[in-house]
Amino acid sequence: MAHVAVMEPPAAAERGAGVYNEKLGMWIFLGSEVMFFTALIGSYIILRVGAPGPWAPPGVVLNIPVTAFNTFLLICSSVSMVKAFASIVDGDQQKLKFWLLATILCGATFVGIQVYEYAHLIHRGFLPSGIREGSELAELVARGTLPAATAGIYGSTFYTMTGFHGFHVTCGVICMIWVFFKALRGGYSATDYRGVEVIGLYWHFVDLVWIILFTIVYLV
Amino acid sequence: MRYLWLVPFGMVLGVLGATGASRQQGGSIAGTVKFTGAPPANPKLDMSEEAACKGKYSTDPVVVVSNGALQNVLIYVKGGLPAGQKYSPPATPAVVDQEGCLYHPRTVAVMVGQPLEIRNSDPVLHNIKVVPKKNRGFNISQPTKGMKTTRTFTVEEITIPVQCNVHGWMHANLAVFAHPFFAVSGADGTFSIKGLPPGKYEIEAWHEKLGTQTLTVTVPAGGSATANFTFSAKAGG
Amino acid sequence: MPWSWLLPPGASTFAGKIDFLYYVILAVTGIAFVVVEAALVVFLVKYRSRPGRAAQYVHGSTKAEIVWTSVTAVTVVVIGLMSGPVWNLVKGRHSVPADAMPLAVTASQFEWHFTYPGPDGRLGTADDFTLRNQLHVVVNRPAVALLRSEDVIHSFFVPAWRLKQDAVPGLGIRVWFQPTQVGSFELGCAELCGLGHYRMRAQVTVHTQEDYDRWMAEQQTQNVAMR
Amino acid sequence: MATTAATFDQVGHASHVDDRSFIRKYIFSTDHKIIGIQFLIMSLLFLALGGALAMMMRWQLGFPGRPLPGGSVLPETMAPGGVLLPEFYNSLVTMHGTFMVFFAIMPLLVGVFGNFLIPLKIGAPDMAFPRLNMASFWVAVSSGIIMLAGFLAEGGHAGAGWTAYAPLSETPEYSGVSLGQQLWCVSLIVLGLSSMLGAVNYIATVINLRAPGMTWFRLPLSIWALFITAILVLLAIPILAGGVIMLLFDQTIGTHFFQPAAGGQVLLWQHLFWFFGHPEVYILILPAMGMVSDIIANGSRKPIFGYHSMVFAIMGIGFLGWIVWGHHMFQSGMNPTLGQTFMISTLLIAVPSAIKTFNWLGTMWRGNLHFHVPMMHSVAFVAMFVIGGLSGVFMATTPVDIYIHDTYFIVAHIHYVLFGGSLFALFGAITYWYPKMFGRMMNPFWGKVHFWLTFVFYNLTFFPMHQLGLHGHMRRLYDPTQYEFLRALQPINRFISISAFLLFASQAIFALNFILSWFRGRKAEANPWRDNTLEWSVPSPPPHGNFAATPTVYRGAYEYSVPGADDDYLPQHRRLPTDPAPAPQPAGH
Repeated sequence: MAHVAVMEPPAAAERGAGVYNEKLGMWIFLGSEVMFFTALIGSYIILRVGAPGPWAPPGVVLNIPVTAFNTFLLICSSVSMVKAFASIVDGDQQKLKFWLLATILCGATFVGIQVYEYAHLIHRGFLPSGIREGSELAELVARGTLPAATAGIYGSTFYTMTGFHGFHVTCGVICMIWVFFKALRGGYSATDYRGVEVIGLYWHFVDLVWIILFTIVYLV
Repeated sequence: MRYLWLVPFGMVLGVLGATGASRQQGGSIAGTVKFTGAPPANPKLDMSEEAACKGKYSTDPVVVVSNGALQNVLIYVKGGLPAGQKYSPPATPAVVDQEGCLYHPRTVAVMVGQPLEIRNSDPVLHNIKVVPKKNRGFNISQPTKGMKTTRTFTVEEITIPVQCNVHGWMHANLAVFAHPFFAVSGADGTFSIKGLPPGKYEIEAWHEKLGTQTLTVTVPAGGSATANFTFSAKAGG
Repeated sequence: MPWSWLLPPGASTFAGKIDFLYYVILAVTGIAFVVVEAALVVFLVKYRSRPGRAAQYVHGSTKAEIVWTSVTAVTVVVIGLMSGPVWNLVKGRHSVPADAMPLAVTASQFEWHFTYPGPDGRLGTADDFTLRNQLHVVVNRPAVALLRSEDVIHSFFVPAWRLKQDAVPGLGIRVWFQPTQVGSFELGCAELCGLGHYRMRAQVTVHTQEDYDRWMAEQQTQNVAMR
Repeated sequence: MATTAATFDQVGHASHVDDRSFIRKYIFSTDHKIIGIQFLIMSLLFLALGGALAMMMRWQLGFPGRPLPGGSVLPETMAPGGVLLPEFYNSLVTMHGTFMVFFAIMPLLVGVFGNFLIPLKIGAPDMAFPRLNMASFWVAVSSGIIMLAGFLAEGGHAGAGWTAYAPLSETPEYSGVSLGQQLWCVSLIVLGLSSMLGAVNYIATVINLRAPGMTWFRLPLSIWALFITAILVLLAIPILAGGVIMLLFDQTIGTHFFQPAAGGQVLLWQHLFWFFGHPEVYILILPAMGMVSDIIANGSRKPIFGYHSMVFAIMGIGFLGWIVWGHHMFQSGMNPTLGQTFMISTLLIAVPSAIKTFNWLGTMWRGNLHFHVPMMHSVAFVAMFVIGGLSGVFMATTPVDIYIHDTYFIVAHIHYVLFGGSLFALFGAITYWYPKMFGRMMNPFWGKVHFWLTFVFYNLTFFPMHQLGLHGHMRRLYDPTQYEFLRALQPINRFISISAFLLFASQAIFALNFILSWFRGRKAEANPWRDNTLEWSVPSPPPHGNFAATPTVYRGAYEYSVPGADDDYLPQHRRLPTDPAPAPQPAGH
């Protein structure tokens, strides 16, 4: 009977959150994460509102279609994560493995595309410090398509926010691979699927952050 | 046997001679830096709020001309030295003194690895801010009189501004060379660069305000060459 | 004198108002301090453990909680309401008198540079001149300084005027004052700005109008000589 | 076996044999008690180091320009010939603040007592996540090592103050410091990770692992305070991490967050720092308040006065902490209208603070006061916190703050809260829970000697700082005698310095008492202070797993001097005939 109890709140306790420890811990941890991204996004908003000139128009530096596809990938990975969770709740080991693998692949592809995006942007002259002199983008600045006064903080905020998001996705993928290997060994069941549920919570949070970032960094 | 005590000196000399052989036997370049026309007026200094230095100097000695001779010009071999040749730095430090809230000398040059000694002769805080592009910079303080700080540099760099932030007018020029063939013109405008192997050299004269001039000279084996420079108010800027 | 709770003499129009507020708070907090600490000491002596003594079994008193909560709340709100107008007078964006003499103050490591408008009384004209670490102003005449910094954050602090304002790189902050006493005062940097922070000091000289005019004329002749 | 176990005083000894290896038991232990003790040792070392740095500062301030005795051992980049350099003085200022805030007081309160007390007081066998707890400690240690390494960095350690105001902090050209400041940033990011792991653990533990009957309003106030503190840590630390990451990126990868020339904003750093920083201030005082409440109720042999208002005051302080950060920036050039708003919210903090103070007085009122050493420290805490709280009203008031901002008045205020407040509470708490940690009592005689010396020299050190501030003495001055108006104050500076040396020297008594009692102290019984809470129901020190069987709780933590009871205390787990029978627990536990 003990294996049932792990998915319940610790039984000896006074009435608490009504959930088991790991899930509660993840919720609390996500509270901390919300504040971390609040700091980054809040700084971005403050810098952008108080910027010494117009911001770069969307789509000039950043490639919106590619990132839109990337966003789509991440949303898909959230769907597959839900499917993985639903599978193990039903006790379906095969489907769990399949959907976990799908989520991992989507997440890894997302990171891969982001790395490619970074390399491409740096090649075109978009750096955390602004626009590199003599680069392709520097010509746009010279032509006036790209405002020079805000290029520095544009690069700073872009790389910091998307970089830390990418870091979170990477951590998520690594944890998910760990969960996947545990799933291969049959570590989860309809009565104990804590790892799947907890990583799922994290994954949905990271996905949500990306939708906000995509909107305010790429589209606006 | 009376002169036996000379032996160790002789040995030292021998060693020095061996290591510095090429320099000792080499030729030299000497010359004078002149200034024609009316020298530009130097900026006035307002030291009235600095009790320790008040009244010692009234102008900032940017362009120092006496009897037509220009002081504080950095002269160095710019081109023509054998490639890949390594020179060992002298152990004696180059000295910059802070006195009367000015740097003495205003232009100083060291070799890579040669110590630069910075002294404070004022009973007042100076900070020494050195912001090079290639070397490692520093920003240190000397709060009391008599303090000394020694620093060395790793890469050739011409020139590096030296600055005191407590006294915003205090500026000096520092140059770091990979070779020992450089000099700074004295009060009489003269300079000399010794120990050069024979050959054809490009010589540059640098002044912080008046700009640079270049000459080509040929140094004969064991002999000397002359390189005279003349700056005027219009040159450089 | 240095050990006292009295403030040193003030020398600007703000000083009286700020000092008054200070003394009000000193009185209020002083009373609170004496009451609380005296009660504490009395309790410590009176209720110390002795043979046969037993503590009273009480869990609190709603009435007492309401009393000390509301008394404290009312007191601090009153202090806040008293402070608002004074704060506005000193730092409010619209409180600078229209006839204030303009000055430009630029802070840099570790010097103050004061730019004066010259005889025409306006900044940005040819007769402006700049002095290092010397602030000259006229008694009983408002002056407004545009405070800038070239490198790091500094803070413009004249204790006798009860005036302090940070100079922030990237911002131009207007700060005004009206000295009420002729004489010599010290201006210091109040925000850690690097290794020379402790020496970032300037001399403030408050002149009478005649004195100031004479000084201004002197500066003009010197300036002309410089050019 | 669990259902019947909790009705006797001494819940039995651990039934299983503890066969963990030395390393699993004492080094990489997952036992919350060992981790608490590890944090205790680490933070006491940092406390001593922070104090030593302060002594060097006080030497320079009392005797400007004279060689520090023994200072010639310092390298030439710090103190040539023993005379401290201004840049080294700035590093001392910075590192004294950094060590004391992040590596001494915060881990002492949160790391030590959060770890040690929470499971014991709520009746849990350990934390919700013991392995995360272990990670939290070792991450904190590595953070401390990184911070210490900064002293060896070329250009010296960080020197822009513990607040690291940009752009001084991030521009080597202005400060002369480069690697030191970067290590400072990395260390704080790492420490943030440690604090966050700890906070997740504390919150989850308090929510989910309370013993049956331990309802929210039966929790001891120390647990309430630690719980609210953990929430503040959880939400504030990531803000600091975000800001410090930007500061680090500005220095290393060329971003421009705080560089106005490239579109950055200098005040953004201050907003980020203080949005974290003010909750941080309450992180540094709330647990102290909680533990003092426990000790005062015990020393007074009386229920805590106004338990519910105390809880709501803790919550109120925790909440107000988020909306007052602007009061650190009144003179920063922030919009003056915002200043008005922040003034009102700041002044309102006086309300929960007053509630707490009056309730402590109320607890002592008509009590039966036992002056054991922890009680003496706790009473001193109340007396000193009153001074620190009242002096806060001066700078909360914007016009008065114009004058006293960035002066020694602020230095006096912060030390009355952090030393007079937190540190006195900590001395009390360490003495109080020492028997539970080590199984031995600290020597009460030397405890009292230490208390009185500390109390006297502490006041002689910090009280005159108010006067310095009122005469306009700026903070962080390397040599105040450069100013004419400060030269007259030099005798006070010298007086403060001498008092500070004596204060520092007095701490040797505590250190010796702490170390010697570990080996030679009188063996402690399970409940030496005759306290009510659950940790006193188990042996000193408690076995691995704490409780042989999960205890059941029947009442609040402060039932002292209950009329009709046979003793003047009534433990939380003792079942009286009138108490309801414990609820049956599910099988399998």
